[in-house]
Amino acid sequence: MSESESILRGHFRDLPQQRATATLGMWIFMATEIMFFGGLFLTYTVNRAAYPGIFAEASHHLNVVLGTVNTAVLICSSMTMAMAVYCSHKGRQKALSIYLILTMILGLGFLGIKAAEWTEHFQHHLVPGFNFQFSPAAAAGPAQLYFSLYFAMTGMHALHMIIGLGILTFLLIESFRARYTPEYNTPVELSGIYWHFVDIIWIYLFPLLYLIDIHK
Amino acid sequence: MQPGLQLFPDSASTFASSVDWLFAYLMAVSIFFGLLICLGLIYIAFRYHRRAPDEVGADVHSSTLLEVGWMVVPFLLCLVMFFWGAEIYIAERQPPSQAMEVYVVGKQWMWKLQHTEGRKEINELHVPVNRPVKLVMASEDVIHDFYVPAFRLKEDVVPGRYTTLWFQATKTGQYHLFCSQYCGTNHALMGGWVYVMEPAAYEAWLGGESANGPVSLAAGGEQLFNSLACHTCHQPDNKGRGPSLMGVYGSTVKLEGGQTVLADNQYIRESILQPSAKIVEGYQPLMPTFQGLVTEDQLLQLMAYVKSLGAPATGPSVPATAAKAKPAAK
Amino acid sequence: MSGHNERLQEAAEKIDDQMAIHADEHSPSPKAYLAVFLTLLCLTFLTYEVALINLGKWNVVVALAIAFVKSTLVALVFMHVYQSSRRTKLVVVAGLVWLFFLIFLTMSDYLTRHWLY
Amino acid sequence: MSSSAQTLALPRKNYLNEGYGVKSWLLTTDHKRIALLYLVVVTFFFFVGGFFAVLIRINLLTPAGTFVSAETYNRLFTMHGITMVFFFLIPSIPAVLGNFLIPMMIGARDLAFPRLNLLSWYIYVAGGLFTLYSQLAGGVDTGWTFYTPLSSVYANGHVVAAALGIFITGFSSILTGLNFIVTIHTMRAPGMTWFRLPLFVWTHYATSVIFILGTPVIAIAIALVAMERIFHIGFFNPAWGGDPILFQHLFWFYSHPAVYIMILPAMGVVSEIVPTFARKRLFGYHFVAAASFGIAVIGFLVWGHHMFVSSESVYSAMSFSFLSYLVAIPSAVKVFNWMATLYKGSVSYQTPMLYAMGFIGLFVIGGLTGLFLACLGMDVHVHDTYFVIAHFHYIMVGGAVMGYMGGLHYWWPKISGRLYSESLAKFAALVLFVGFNLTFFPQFVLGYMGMPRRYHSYPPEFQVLNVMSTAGASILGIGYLLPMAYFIWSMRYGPIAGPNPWPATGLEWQTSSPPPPENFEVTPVVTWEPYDFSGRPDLMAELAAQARAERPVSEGQ
Repeated sequence: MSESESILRGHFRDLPQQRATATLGMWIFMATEIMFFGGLFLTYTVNRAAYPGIFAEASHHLNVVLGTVNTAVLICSSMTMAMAVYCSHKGRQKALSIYLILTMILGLGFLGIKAAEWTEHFQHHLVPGFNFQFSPAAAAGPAQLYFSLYFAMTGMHALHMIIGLGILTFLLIESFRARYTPEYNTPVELSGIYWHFVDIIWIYLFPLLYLIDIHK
Repeated sequence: MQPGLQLFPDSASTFASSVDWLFAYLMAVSIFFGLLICLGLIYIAFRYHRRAPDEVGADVHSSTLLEVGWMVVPFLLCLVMFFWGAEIYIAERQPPSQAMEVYVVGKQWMWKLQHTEGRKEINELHVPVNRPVKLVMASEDVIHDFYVPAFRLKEDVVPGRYTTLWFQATKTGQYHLFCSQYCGTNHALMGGWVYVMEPAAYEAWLGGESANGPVSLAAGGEQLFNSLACHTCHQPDNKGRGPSLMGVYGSTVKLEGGQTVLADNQYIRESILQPSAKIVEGYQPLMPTFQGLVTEDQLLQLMAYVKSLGAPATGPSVPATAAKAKPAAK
Repeated sequence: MSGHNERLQEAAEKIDDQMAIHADEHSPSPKAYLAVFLTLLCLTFLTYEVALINLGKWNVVVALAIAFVKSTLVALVFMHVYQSSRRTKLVVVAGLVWLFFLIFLTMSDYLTRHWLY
Repeated sequence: MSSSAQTLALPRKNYLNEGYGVKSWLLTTDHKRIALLYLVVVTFFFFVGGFFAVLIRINLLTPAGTFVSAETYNRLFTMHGITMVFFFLIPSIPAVLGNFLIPMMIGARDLAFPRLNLLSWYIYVAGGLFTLYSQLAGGVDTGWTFYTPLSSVYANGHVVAAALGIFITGFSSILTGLNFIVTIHTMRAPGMTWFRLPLFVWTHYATSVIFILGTPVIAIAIALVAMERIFHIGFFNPAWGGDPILFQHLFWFYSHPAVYIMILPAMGVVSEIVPTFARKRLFGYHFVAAASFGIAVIGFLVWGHHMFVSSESVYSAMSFSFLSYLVAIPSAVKVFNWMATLYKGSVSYQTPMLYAMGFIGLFVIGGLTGLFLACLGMDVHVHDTYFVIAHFHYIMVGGAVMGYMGGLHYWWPKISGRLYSESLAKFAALVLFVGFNLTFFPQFVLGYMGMPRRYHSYPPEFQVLNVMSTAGASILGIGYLLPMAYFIWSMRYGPIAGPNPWPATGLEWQTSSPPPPENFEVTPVVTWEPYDFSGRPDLMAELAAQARAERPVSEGQ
């Protein structure tokens, strides 16, 4: 039972099989994640169709500039993550560590900006369940619904970011130990898939929550 | 109800017999295939029982023709079920325009019913025989379901919207009324009886217990309209801060932003509870919400009143339902 | 009949046995990453600018179309889907198709409530 | 029957005697041991759920329903539903039999992710503990369907704890499904091509698709209910702006396919048992395999038939009704192919075969009554009545549980290395079959009469049928206790089974019983078609040997 010692786990024939297995597992998990967020997107769609006017009104309370900046930050982090994966394939240990650190900084930056936005909503009494206030008062119900969905979706996304940062920390420690080589870099590759997936979710959250009604 | 073992429910509406015929068809198909398979299994059990310990089966293991056959034949039989069932379902969703309306409110754990003439009842519904009746139903709390087995009809009563159910009773008598959507502790007690009466008896019943007769629903709504001060803004001559409600019911309303909406029950309801959701063109979103300030009963009264403004000459229900049959702006 | 089976088998094997993925050998170059990265940034700016213009109901469509392009780029290049086996592509497509089932069939209820009363 | 001379002792090295301590079980990554861990917990929940069912049936003996209060009754049927659906039926066949058999059937040493497999058991147990807590703390009275706004606003019970339990258990299902799909793709032995896979593997693949694509949706729906309940934000409560029907869409998007999670693996079991006991290749192998996928995919497109009377649009109801009828096609394909497999077979009626035949008969009744419920005009009458209860018990108990029992009897010699008492097992199968039909057939009649489901008390004219149902349930209860007893007995005292007692063709029978920790001494190479007896000289020789051994004694069956 010395599984953790060698790269090849006992129940696999060879490394390509092990690699293909891990990759397929990750992608199937991504399909699960699509459906997980899909439920939220559906809830959003149905309610927006029910209250288009109030949802537009409520979305005006978001800070579009911060949202746009955050989108750019996340795209940058995807770029650095992609480079980290590239460096792990090429066996560039030091560059790998640097790109991982950059990705983490950008990820933290995203969360920081997000936290600032949330704080602002809190000060403006826009957090459902915590003394929610909205004018016109007649629209408070659906507006609260909009913000519930906003917090549920961005919160779920942020949770994924935090998990991603945990994974990146693990990768960083392992990369300091020079564990990743051109022969064995599946963990980096798979973490990259996860990180990019979180990016993709935001690519949809950003227009849906911030943008589509700002012209109104 | 007859004592002892009853195995088939009463049939007391126009739908009951059509549903029973459909049931007969479904039973025929089911019994045929059920017997085919069970008798087939029994036949095989005797015919192909293993006779020697080293015996193996014959090497027959595929036939595309057979496969296609037993895909196509059941499917065709199913298509008949689909169209037949859909035909009945669509008929059940299309109340005739001359149907008399009864307003139903479900709440944990009772049914409150109001007739347009004003008579109210609880857990009981009196209707005349051989006359189409349309129920407009709302819930004050959770989802309920208005179910009359003898009519073969049910429909959920969903909070936040109106659902409808219509029937034409064919036999006088007393029939079970159940709540068939689980609604909490006393779900099983939320039921009563539907009394199907001769028209004359029904008219007499409508006159009610009080000597001068009950106040009609629309009149009750008008009182409410004034006491809630709706009339200060919604003036009949369009000079108030809100749009006039004359002739609104059943019409197509233009909204801010260019969209239109059909002024049906659901729209009236939303305009009272979520006034800022849809703003009529040319008006400001000034109206406060009445969410929590009016009960479902009162909402139905207000609706009856608005409806009565729709076509004062011909009586409440006719033009409204006619307009509703048309598809709304999507 | 046996020929038919063999063909079926072959087709199934094809889907499966392209499993020897050597993503490392064909993974995109930093240049490709940079190009995609810059495109993504431009699209982000574009979607913001377009949102300021009133296009009526088309605002949603344009915003989602841009988001779709962006996410496709991320998936194909950053996530290496473009170089991946057909099996991986199948998984991605399955996820999207099921998302479509969920949203399409649910909305087909909401959007047709007034078709027949 | 075939403890034939050569193997009278259990193999010296097997997965059961690999280690004895608690740690060797709780920290194992061996799929076979994890399967047994599941077996223990699943059985526990089965009897918990069964206990609730007994109380429900006792209460319904009299129209007034005075055995328990209305409040208690509602909690009983809710917890019966939650326990049986989420903690017994969904994990039963996949997590116990699937876990044990899939690697062996495809010639692998283990599942692709053994540690993930163990983790999913722990997640399952953690979810179960939350639900048990909610039950011990007083229960939930929302119905297992958690319809809003009843569950999110009005109900009194421990909704959040129960919801959390289901949410957590969902991840266990997802990980199991993920593990199965990856294993089937990448871990197959040389020569084990797609169309040589046993159908048990095909059906588990299809089931896993539902696990990974459906479960996340109910997880999010249940999480939203919990949030609505805790923070009073209106996703689903119309008084707060939400939409109660949306919850039903999200819930049934998973919970309808979940029915296929239960029935598909059972179909897989039957597809194994039938060829083995008919000694004949499965008829229409490709069609049966494709039908599994057909059911899994179409199963995702039909959820709206649970909402025909919940103010769904007419157009939507019609499309869901039509799509529901499409499920009839792959179901018919399965049933007719099993029949065709038995035709001209050499059929022997040992216990697993009895269960398989019971499955076919009961599934046919369940499936045919499903046609009534997919039919719009008909469903309006029987929706939410005992007709529905009877229908889904025919599918879930008559189908899924019969399949599970059949599978346990079929693979018990492989799992334990020992045989159970055949006559006792046949008797138990008969008791179950009779008890089941007596319990649930009257409920079809009750349903058409109009008795709504979830009723604590009912009009007196329904009493006779309800008493019949309760009588049947008491027989059914005994029927379930019997196998429990003789399985435990056989673990110690049962005759040694040998590697391939029936005999059967699958790879899992090519290794010793119980199997060694690594499943196979040498990685097998597959050169034969599935379920083929006549093309297998080794099996034919075994049959001949058995025949020689038995002929002089002439043992009657």
